[in-house]
Amino acid sequence: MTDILRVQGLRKAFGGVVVANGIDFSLSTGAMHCLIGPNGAGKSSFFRLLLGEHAPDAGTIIFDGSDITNLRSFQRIRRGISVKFQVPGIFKALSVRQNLEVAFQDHLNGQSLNTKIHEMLDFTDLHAEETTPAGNLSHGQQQWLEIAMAVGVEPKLLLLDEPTAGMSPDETRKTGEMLHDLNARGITILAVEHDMAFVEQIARRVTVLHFGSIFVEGTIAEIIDHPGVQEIYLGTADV
Amino acid sequence: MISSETTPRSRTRSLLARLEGPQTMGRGPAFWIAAAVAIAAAAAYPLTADAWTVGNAAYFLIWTFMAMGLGVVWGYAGALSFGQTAFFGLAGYAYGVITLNLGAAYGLTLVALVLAVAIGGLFALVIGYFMFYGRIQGVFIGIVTLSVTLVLETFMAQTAGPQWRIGEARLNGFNGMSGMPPLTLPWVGEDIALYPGPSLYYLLLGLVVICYLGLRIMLNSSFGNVLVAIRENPHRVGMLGYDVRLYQTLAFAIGGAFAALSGALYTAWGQYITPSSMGLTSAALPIIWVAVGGRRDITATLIGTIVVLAGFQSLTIYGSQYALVVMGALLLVTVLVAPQGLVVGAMTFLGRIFKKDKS
Amino acid sequence: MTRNRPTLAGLMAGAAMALVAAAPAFAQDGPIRIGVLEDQSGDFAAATMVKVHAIELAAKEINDAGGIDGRPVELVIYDTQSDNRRYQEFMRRVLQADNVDVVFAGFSSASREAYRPIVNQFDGLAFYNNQYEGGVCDNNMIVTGAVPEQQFSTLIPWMMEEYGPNVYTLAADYNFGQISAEWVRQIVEENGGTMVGEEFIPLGVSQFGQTIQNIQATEADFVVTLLVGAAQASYYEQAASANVSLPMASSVNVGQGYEHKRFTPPSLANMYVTTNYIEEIDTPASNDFVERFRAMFPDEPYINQEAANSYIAMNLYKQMVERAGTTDHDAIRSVLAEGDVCFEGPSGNVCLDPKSQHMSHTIYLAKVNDDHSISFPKVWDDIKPYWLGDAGCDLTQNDPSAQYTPSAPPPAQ
Amino acid sequence: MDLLQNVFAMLYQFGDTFAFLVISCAGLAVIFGMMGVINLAHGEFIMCGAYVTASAARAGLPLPVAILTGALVAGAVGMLVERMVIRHLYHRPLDSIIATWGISLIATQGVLIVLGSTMQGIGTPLGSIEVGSRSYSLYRLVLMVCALGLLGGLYLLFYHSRFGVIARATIQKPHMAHALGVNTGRMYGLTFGLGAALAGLAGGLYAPTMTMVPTMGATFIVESFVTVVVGGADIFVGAAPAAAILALIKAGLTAWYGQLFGQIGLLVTVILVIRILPGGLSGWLKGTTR
Repeated sequence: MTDILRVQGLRKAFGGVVVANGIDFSLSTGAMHCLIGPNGAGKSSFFRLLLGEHAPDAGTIIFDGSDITNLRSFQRIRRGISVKFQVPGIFKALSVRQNLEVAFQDHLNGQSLNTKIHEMLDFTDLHAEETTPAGNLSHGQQQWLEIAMAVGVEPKLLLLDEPTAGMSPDETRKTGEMLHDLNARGITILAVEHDMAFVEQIARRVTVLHFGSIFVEGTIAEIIDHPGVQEIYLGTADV
Repeated sequence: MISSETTPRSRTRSLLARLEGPQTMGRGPAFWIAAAVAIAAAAAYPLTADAWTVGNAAYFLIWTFMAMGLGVVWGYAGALSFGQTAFFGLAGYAYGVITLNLGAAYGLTLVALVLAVAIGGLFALVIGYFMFYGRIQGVFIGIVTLSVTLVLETFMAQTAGPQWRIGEARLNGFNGMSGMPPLTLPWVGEDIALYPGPSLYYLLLGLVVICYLGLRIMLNSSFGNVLVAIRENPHRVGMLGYDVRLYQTLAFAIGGAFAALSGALYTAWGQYITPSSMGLTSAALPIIWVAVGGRRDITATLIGTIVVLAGFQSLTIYGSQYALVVMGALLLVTVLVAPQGLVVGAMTFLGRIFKKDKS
Repeated sequence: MTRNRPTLAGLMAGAAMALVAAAPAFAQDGPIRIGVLEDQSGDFAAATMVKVHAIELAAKEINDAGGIDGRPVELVIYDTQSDNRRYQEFMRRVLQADNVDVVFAGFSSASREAYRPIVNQFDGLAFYNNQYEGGVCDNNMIVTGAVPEQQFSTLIPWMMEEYGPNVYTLAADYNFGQISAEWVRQIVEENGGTMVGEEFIPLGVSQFGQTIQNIQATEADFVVTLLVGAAQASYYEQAASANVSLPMASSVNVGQGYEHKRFTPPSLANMYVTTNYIEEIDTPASNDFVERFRAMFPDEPYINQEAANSYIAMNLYKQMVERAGTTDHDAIRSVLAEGDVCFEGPSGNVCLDPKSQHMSHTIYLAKVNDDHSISFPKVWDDIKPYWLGDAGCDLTQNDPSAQYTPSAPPPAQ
Repeated sequence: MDLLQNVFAMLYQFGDTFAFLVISCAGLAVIFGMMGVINLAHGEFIMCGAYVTASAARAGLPLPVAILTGALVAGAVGMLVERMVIRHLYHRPLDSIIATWGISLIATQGVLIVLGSTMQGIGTPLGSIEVGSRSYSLYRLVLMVCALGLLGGLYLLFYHSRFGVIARATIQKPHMAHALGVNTGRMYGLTFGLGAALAGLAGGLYAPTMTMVPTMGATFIVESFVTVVVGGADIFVGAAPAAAILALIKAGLTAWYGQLFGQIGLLVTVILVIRILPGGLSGWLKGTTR
C-alpha cells in the first residue's frame, strides 16, 4: 500500500518551546489512525503544521506524492486534505444548508450541489434542521455538521481534532460509526483523541507523541501495554 | 460557477433567482410588489415636489453608494473600514482633475466618472491587498484605513500653492477644488448638464436601483456565500479550500469602488471637493448610516442611509444646535436597543406581523 | 462658468426656477427674505455665533425703522455646523426653496468655496462678511471682510519700523495661511526687510515645541502669527511659557477669536493686530454699537470684526435695495457700480469698491498689553482693497467667478 | 557649549513629544489595550478632565489638587458611562465604537450648549529656564517627569497591587475570575473608570498649555490611538517603547522637514507597524506574533 502522507524531520520551535522535534511519520492510504499523547505533547501543533497554519523550521511534508511543505493552507485543502476542529468550526449565523453550500459550492453547482447537500443531510440526520441557524444546533449536531462539511469536499485525508469532545456516549458511538462509514468509502482518517474507548472503537494503529517527537507507534493493544506510555500519562497526570 | 451546458436564457434565470436568498431580507411577491411600489413612488416623486426637494433627494441618493459599499465590506465580509472616505475623496479629486483637463463636451464627464470610479476601486484593491495579504485583522483594519484617509486629508489640505496643479486643475488645498463641470449628457443640438434637479435625480435613482439589484445578486451568489462565511469564521473558510485573503481583498475593492462612485457623483453634484471630505468626521458618517440602518442587510443599509441623512438634515434645520446631541443619542439607542439596526429591527417586526396574519 | 446652459433639470422644473426669477416681481410688497448660513455649532462656533446676533440686531433696527423701502426684513437662519456639506445643502435650500433675496453666509474660506458654485448656478447674491485671504472676483459675491493688502500693508511696515527688519512667519498650512504668508513676504521685501524664517503648521496641530525652538534659533525681530483654529491657538500659551518674548504681528487673532479674552495674561502680550473692528474701539459710534448690541444680547462674550461686518453688510444691502428700488440683483449691481455705496458704521466710514465688490476699511492697530487690555497705537483711515482691481479684476466689465492669488493673478486682458 | 545646547534641545523635543504621547495614550491603553473597547470618547474624557481642572484652579485650588480633581471627576463619569452603556457591549467591540462615538457627539455639543464655545484658560505655571541662548518652559519638563511617573505608577498598580492582579485576571479569564468569587462587573467598571481617570489626568496636565474648547479632545485622539496600536495589546511592554519610537520619528521629522511631515510620518508609521508587526511592539517583543 502507498503512503498518502509522509512527514520527514519536521521541526518547529516558538522561542525556546519546541513543539515538533524532528517528527518522522507516515500514513498509508486508507488507514484509520489515532494520534494520542499528554497535554502539550505537540498534537495540535502537528496538525497545524500539516495544515500549513504554521511554517516548519525544517522538514518536508509529502502528500499524495507531492511536496506540500511550502503551500498555503487553502492550497493544501484543494489537494485533498480536510479538517474538523475540536471546537466546532461552523458558521453559526448561517443556516445548516448554507453551511453545506459554502463547503461544496466550489466544485459543485446546480443540481449536483443540491444532491450533495441532501446526501450530507441524510448522512448527518439533519434534514429537519436544514434552515435552522447552525448556532442553534446541539453540540453533537454541530460536530456532525462540521464533519459533513469536511467530508463533503471528498478529501483523500481527513484530519480530526478530538471529534468527540463534549459529546454524550451515545453521540460518541454514533460518531465512531460515521467515521467507519467514511473510511469504508476510501477516506484516510487521522484523528487526535483523548477518549481511549473511542480510540479503541475506531483506530487500527496508534501513534503516541511526547515532547514534540514520536514516542512509539503500534496497534492499540501494543500501546496500552507499553510501560513507557503509562509512565508518560501518569508522569504528567497533574497537568 | 455556472456549468458549461447552461443556455444563456437559463443563465439569466439563474442570475435572477439570485435576487432572493438567505443573504438578503425580503422575498416573494409581497416584497417585490412593495419594492416596485417604492421605486414607482420614487419615480413619481419629482412630479409632486419642488425643485429643491428633488435636488436634495438626489443628494441623499449620492451617498447611498458609499453606504452600500460599506455594507458589503463591513456587514457582509466583516471588515470594519473606517476609511471609505479615502476612496470617496480620491475619486472626487480624480473626477475634478479629469474634467477640468478634458472639459465637458462629448459626454467626457461620463468617461471621467467611470475613470474616477476605476481609480478609487483600484486604490482600494491595493490597500486591500496590502492589508489582507499582510494578515491585518479586526479593529486594526479600521485603524489602517482611518490612517490612510487621514494621510490623504493632511496631504491635500496643504496643496494650496500654485505648484500643486495637475494639468489645468489646481488642487487648491484646504479650500477645495471647484469649477469642474457637472455630469453632462451628450445630446443632439446642445449637451444636457445634469444640475441637481429631476434629470440628475432620475439618473441617480436608476443607478441606485441597478446597484442595489446587482448587489443582491452578488451577495446571494456563491461569492456572497463565501463572504458571509468569512465574516462568521474566516479560519474555517480557509480550511474549506478558499483563499480568504483574495475574497476579502475583492470585497474591499468593491466597497471602495462604491465609495468612489459616491465621491465622483458628489463632486459633480456640488462642483466642489475638499480635503475635509476625507477627515475624521466625514469618515465616521458612513459607519453611522450603515449601523443605524442595519449593516447585515443591503436593503436595510439603503433605506437606513436615506432615512438617517434626511433625519439628520431636518434635525439640523429644526433642532438647531441640539441636532448633534440628538444624533449622538440616536446612535446610543440603536446600539443598545436595536443592535441589528433600526431598519432591520422594523423589517423583522413587519415580517413577523405579516406571517401571523397569513397563518 | 457653465451656468447659462439650458439644462434638462431647468426645463423640467421650469416652474420652480421661474418662481425664483419671478419672486421679486410679485413679492414687491411682501417681506424681504434674507438667508443666514452661519456656524452655530462645531469648530467655528466661538467666532460665528456673534455674526448671527449682529444680523438679528440689524434686522430688528431696520424693521423698527420701517423696513427696507417699506418692506419688513425676514431672516431665514440655518446652522451650518462648521461643515462644508451643510453649506451646500442649505445654500440650495435658501435659494431654491426659501426663495431668499440675498444670503449672508460663511466663516471659513472652504465653506465659501463650497457654496460659491451654487450661488453662481442660481445667480444669487451672497455677502461674505469675513476677513479672508482675498482674491475672490465674482459678480455674485460681495465681501465686507478685510483682505491681506488692507491688513498687511499697514501692519508689516509699522512693525518693521518699530521693531526691526527681521521677520519670522508662522502660518497655518492651508490657503489662508499660505497666501497671507505670501503677502507678508512680498511686503517685507518691498520694505527692505529679511524673512529669517517661514513655517507652515498643519491644521489641528496643538504642540509647538519644535517650532518655538526654530524661532529662538533665528535673529527674528518679531513673529507674524497666522495661526488658525482652537488647536493652533495653543501656540501662544506654549510660546509664552517658553519665554519667547518677541513681539507678534497678526491679521487673524484678537479680531475674530478674541484670544486676549480667553487666554490667561500675559500669553498674548505684545501682539499687534490690524483689524477693522473690535469692541474695545473707543469711538462714539463703536460705543453706541456695543451698547445696542449688549442691550439685545446681554450675554454676548465678545463683539468681533465679523459681527461689525455683518451689521454693516445688512445696512449696505438696505441702502442698495432702496436706491435700486428693487431686490433684483442686476439693479443692485448697477447701484454698486456707481461707486458711492458707503456706510458710516461702528468702525467708521466704509465704501464698496465696484471693481472687486470688496469693502474699504478703517484699519485699527490693536496692541495687546501685558494684562491683555487693548490699546490702539495707530489708526489708518480708508484703506482700500486695491489689489484685485489693480491686478485686472473688474466686475463692472466681466465676471470670471474665480479666486486669484498674487502668484496666480487674473489672466492679462 | 553650542553642541551641548543642541543636544539639550533635541532631548527636550524628544521628551516633550514622548510625554505627550504617553500621557495622552495611557487612558486609552487601559481601555483599549486591556479591555479591547475602542473608546472614541477618549478625547471627551480628556476634555472633561481639562475643564474640571481649569474650573477648580480658578476656584482657588492649587494646580496639582485641581488636576487630581479633574482626573477623579473624569473617572467617575467614566464609571457611570461604563455602567450605563459599555457594560452591554463587551461582546460587540464594533458596536462599542459606535456607542462611544455617540457619547462623544453628545459630550462635545452638550458642553458647547451648556458652557459656551470657549472657556478661559488658566495659564502655564512655573515660567521658563534658560539653557544657553534659548529658553524652555519649565512646566513641560515637569510633564516629562509626570509621564515617567505615570508609567511607573501604572506598572506598580497592575503588577504589584491586589487590584491590578485581579483586574488582569478578570479581563483575561473572566469566567475563572468569576468562579473564584471576583465581582467581575465591578472590576470592569473600575478598570474603565481608571482609563477614563487617566484620560482626565491627561486633560488636567495639558489644560494649562492649551486652548480650552469643547472639541479640544480631538487633538489628542489620533496620537493616542497611534501609540496604543503601535504598542500592541500589552501596554507596559508595548506603549512605552512605542511612545519612544514614535516620539523619535515625529520629533525628528518635525525638526528636519517641518510639522507636515511630522504628522504624516506618524500615520504612515502606524500603517507600516500594523503591516509588519500585526501584534504591535509588545507582541513582537514577547516573540509570540501569532
